[in-house]
Amino acid sequence: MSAVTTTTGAAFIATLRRDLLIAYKKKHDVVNPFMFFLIVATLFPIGISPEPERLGEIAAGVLWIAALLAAMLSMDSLYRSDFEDGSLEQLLLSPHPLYFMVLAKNIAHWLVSGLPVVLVSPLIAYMLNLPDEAYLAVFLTLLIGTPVLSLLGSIGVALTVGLGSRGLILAVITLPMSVPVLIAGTMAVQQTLNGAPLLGYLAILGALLLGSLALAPLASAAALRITVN
Amino acid sequence: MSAVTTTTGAAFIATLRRDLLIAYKKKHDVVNPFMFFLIVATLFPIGISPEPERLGEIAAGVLWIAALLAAMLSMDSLYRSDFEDGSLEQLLLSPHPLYFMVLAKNIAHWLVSGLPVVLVSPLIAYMLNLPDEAYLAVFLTLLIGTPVLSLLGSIGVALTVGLGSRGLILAVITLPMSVPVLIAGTMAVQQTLNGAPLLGYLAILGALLLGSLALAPLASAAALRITVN
Amino acid sequence: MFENVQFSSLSDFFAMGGYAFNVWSVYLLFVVFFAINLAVPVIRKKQILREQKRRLVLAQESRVRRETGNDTVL
Amino acid sequence: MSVATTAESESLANSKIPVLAARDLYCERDDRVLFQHLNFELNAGQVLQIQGSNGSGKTTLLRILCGLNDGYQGSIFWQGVEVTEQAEQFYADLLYIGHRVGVSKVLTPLENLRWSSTLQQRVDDAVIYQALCDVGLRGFEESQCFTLSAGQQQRVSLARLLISPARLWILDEPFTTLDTTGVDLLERLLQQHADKGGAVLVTTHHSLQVPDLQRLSLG
Amino acid sequence: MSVATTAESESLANSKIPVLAARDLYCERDDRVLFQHLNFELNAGQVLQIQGSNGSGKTTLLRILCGLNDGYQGSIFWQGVEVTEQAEQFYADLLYIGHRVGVSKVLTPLENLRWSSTLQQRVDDAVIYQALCDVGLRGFEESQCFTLSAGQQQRVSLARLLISPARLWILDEPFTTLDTTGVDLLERLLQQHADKGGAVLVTTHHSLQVPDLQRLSLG
Amino acid sequence: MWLWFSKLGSPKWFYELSGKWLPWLIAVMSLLLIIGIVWALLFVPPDYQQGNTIRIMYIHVPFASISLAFFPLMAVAGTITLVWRMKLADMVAKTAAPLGAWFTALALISGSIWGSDIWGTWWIWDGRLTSMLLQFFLLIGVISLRSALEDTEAASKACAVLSIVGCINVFVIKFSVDWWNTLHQPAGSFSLADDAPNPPEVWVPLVVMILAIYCFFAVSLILATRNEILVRERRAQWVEDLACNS
Ligand code: HEM
Ligand SMILES: Nc1ncnc2c1ncn2[C@@H]1O[C@H](COP(=O)(O)OP(=O)(O)OP(=O)(O)O)[C@@H](O)[C@H]1O
Ligand SMILES: Nc1ncnc2c1ncn2[C@@H]1O[C@H](COP(=O)(O)OP(=O)(O)OP(=O)(O)O)[C@@H](O)[C@H]1O
Ligand SMILES: [Mg+2]
Ligand SMILES: [Mg+2]
Repeated sequence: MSAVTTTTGAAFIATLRRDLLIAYKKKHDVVNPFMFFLIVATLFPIGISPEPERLGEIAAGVLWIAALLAAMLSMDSLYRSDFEDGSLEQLLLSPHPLYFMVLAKNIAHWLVSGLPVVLVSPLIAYMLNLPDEAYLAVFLTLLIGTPVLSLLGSIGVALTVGLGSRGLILAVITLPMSVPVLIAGTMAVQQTLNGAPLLGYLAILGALLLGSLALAPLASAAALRITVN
Repeated sequence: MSAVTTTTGAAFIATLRRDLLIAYKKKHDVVNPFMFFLIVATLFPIGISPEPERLGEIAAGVLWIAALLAAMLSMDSLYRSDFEDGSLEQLLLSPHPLYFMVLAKNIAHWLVSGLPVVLVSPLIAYMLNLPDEAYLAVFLTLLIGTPVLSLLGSIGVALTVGLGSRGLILAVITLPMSVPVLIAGTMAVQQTLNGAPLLGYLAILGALLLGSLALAPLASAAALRITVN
Repeated sequence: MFENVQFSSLSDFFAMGGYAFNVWSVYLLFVVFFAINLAVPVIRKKQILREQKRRLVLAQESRVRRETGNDTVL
Repeated sequence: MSVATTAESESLANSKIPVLAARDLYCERDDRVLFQHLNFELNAGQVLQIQGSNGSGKTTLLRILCGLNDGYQGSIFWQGVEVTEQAEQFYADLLYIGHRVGVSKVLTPLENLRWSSTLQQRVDDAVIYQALCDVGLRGFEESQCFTLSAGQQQRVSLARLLISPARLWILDEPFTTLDTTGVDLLERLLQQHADKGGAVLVTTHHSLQVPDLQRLSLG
Repeated sequence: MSVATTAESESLANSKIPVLAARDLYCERDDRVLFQHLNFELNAGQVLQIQGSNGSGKTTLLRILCGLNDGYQGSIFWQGVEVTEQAEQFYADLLYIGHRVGVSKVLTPLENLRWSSTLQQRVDDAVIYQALCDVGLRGFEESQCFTLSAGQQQRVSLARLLISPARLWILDEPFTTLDTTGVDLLERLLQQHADKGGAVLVTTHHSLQVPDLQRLSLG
Repeated sequence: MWLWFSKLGSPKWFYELSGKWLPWLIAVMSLLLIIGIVWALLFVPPDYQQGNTIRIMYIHVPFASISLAFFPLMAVAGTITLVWRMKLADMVAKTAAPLGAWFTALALISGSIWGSDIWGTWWIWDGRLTSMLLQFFLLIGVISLRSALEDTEAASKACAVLSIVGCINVFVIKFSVDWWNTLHQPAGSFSLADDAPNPPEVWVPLVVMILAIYCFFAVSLILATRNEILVRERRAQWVEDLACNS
């Protein structure tokens, strides 16, 4: 009677599938991040100015800020229900490295809540009258930048997982952390508008992505071990 | 052995005090909304433009949007812990009209999370280089407007109280509803900058406040009866 | 009646006075939406009834099994 | 599936009218009928235990009786009058403790009880201290409830039984997580309440040691 | 406060080395010492019940043993070696069910068990169906868990006992909300597991009907 | 009594009645649609400013005007659900929300295709457009709430409350947004009363199309509601019989 455990790969896939399955059952988890993104973007013409020229000036920043907020807020659902029903404890007690389990959950989460935001961004960009030259820059920087936001957010969530209502505290912890991503993203767009090549900025964002892929799940895993305590 | 119940007034006060006490113990519930407000306001100089003139143009809108988001997000904590520990059921089973109990909770919540945002707004206004003439308008419109946001948000929270992670769905439900408040607020600021009298707009906001004071707790109460089911 | 037709030829009609893309895309969108909106409920109804039938058959089978006592309940 | 109880309590004048009565209750969830034609009467001085296997609908029934769940048909009478017609009196005389006990985790037991008593009838702090002591929480009066163990939190809610003026208690599995002294204590409380002319409706899988226990089986 | 068990199970070769052993555990919370100098050994084939009044530290002890809580001093040995040195093997052989049972509410029992089994050892759906049937959830395999009653959710977690390959079970109050047939079932499962050479650590306030039961009292 | 009525009587009655009426409704719809579309595409004279893009109006305006009916419809259905607990009303409300989102989306898309020529841009932040967009968001909110709440009973009542609140809000939003910024065609520029600027050969086909789209709306709603009835009443004897005989 000795336990033959599954490989870490199988557990990784099982966890990824499970989280995608849960998202599939709670469809609103998929729809809401990008609805939120749309709605927040709508607030700016209303709150600031509906004139196309003025909108165009702020469009890139608004897109990035809205994406940032959507990413932060969607994080809330990352470990919450698992914590509440005890699945998170089971994950901590599994014989596999927590790093991979956390990574699987992060990937599932970005696929479900980050990717739709990126995909819908050109539409909002049009509505906000973003200059034509900036489209590609906005889209690509968001594509590379939002996973970084998710990975960073995951640390914040892991740190606050036991708290009842953490929407705000999460934002307060992780928004400052994500400022570098925001800067890299909006600078890239600004500079491409001024004619600079996009690739350099994308490389910076890519480096941020690789770094956070390697390190953020470690930090999240450590944080989870502490907070589930 | 017949039950002599307390008056509704006493129950109202007790509920108000209880919620303030809880907020006092969970200090982060008080600090976070205005930290969030501060941080979001800071994102704009970073994401859009740090130049004072351009900031000044968008400052009023940014302040209002940040306040709106802070109000929405802080709502998350309104009934959550009460639902989870069963206090909400006890409130539903009290012999007093739910309208007043809900009102007490809303007032406590605004005092704790809305008022600090209003009070700190002149500071952010300064940082965003808001034109001097607009200070009073921004402050007063926020003072009358944020309670409306809280009352509207309360309906959204009451509708989603059983959900694990509801930050986003809450925003999706309530942000569109709060657009009129945003419009009244930012129009008021804009028009005072153009020299129009502030009072007319304040009257509109005041009417919105009275209307929502009378009706929103009714809707929240009805929603709570449904979702606690 | 046909003298009121606004187009002199078929290709004129398709060209829509230079607005072909706009006009035809709206009408195409409408037709697609129209067709989907009628087709989907009809297909869905068939599907619902099929599932319902399958469920009834299954329920019947399990009732039979329980009555014949082949059920293992610990 | 129905029980008509006849035992009567002498301590009350109006004991002829049952405190709580249900007529022909029907409830289904997810298309499974949980109960139908359910009738029962609960008189002053009685303890009624609702029995049934897991998933038989005990919790659902209690929540229906309290008015927390309205997915049912049939009528519920409080002292002979339909509950919906006199909700205020009914709630002034009802004490419900469900799976979620209604104890705020950040507040202390003292603060929790202060608030919940004010909803029905305000009592002095001294009474609350005494009640907490009686349920074995002496020394924990001022600790925040999240630092208490599962059983201790349950005990905070039991203290409400000691200070509430309510005549009708509706308790959903109040024995879970209680240790043996806790179980004895609660049984004694139920007994005393019945002796004073109160009425108790309780679900539990544990075999209750209360004299004159009435039983109602579901499912 | 300490118990040294001597009974041995014959079914295993390595039964001389205790499956789980604790040496000189010490834990305090909020400046109250919950336990000190706590020693015990759990051999293959044994069921050890942890007893103690509410708040005596049972849950805390179990979480410490599992590695979910590290606010303690002392050492814990798994088959003679410190747990921290061979976490992976330990976790491959551990099954913990706490107050929160680890059953996702949106998933169905089937989906829940599929995932939790894959974390240790994947099993066929047929096995899962059989396990669910055995714990009395036939017909609920494909209902989302939030529609199940408290006891039924508990039963989903019990089904894990049937499909997990783990030798050490650590169960925190697994009897709460179970009805009498559920209690019988669980007792039988504990018994069978011990007979097969497994080891069980369980807290409960209920008096366990398991032969050869070892007891450890806290507080 | 009401409860009994709503539980047993209503859905079946509606299912049978609508089954009888549907063919007629579909016939009327098809007739109106064929007349309307042929008329709009072939016979309407091009506008002196807009040219042939005027033909887009015959799709846009009916969709835009019917989109505004959804929230009042859902609010009425919601009130009935809350007050009389009529299951049927909730089924209508449930199917109306996604349908409303689609109709609104089509109004938005057809409008913006129209606008791409007339205004030279696909989107502007005009009052009408913005309020339409916000109404779309509110509808998504209702749909989202329904999918989020797992319990059908609770979901239907919660959505009823949200629809009633939302209905009030749609008016407040519409008012405030129009007040904020309006460029779009003023309401009533094609109204029947004020026919001076528009000759009948322009507005008569519009009326035909509006009626046709209303019929289309009714047909879609009824079809979807019938399916919803089949799903929710699947344990009822008559549905089982229907399934067995299918
Ligand atoms: C995305 C873009 C658009 C949206 C969301 C939109 C929305 C609406 C709405 C809500 C109505 C009200 C229907 C009613 O009250 O019965 C309407 C009507 C109308 N729209 Fe648009 N519209 C858009 C673009 C346009 C454009 C580009 C034009 C043409 C210049 C246009 C022309 C009209 C006309 C003529 C009416 C009928 C007005 C009346 O008789 O009341 N719309 N549209
Ligand atoms: N988060 C915490 N912070 C501080 N003290 C705590 C915390 N959790 C538990 N305690 C204290 O630890 C003690 C033991 O708690 P524990 O939950 O282990 O008890 P238990 O034996 O499981 O009791 P029960 O039978 O009620 O479940 C309690 O007295 C409690 O006050
Ligand atoms: N939200 C829900 N949606 C659908 N069905 C539900 C829901 N909650 C409970 N049920 C069903 O109602 C039945 C009764 O549940 P209830 O919680 O009343 O049982 P119980 O008798 O209290 O059981 P236990 O002893 O396990 O607490 C269960 O079979 C369950 O499947
Ligand atoms: Mg129960
Ligand atoms: Mg415990």
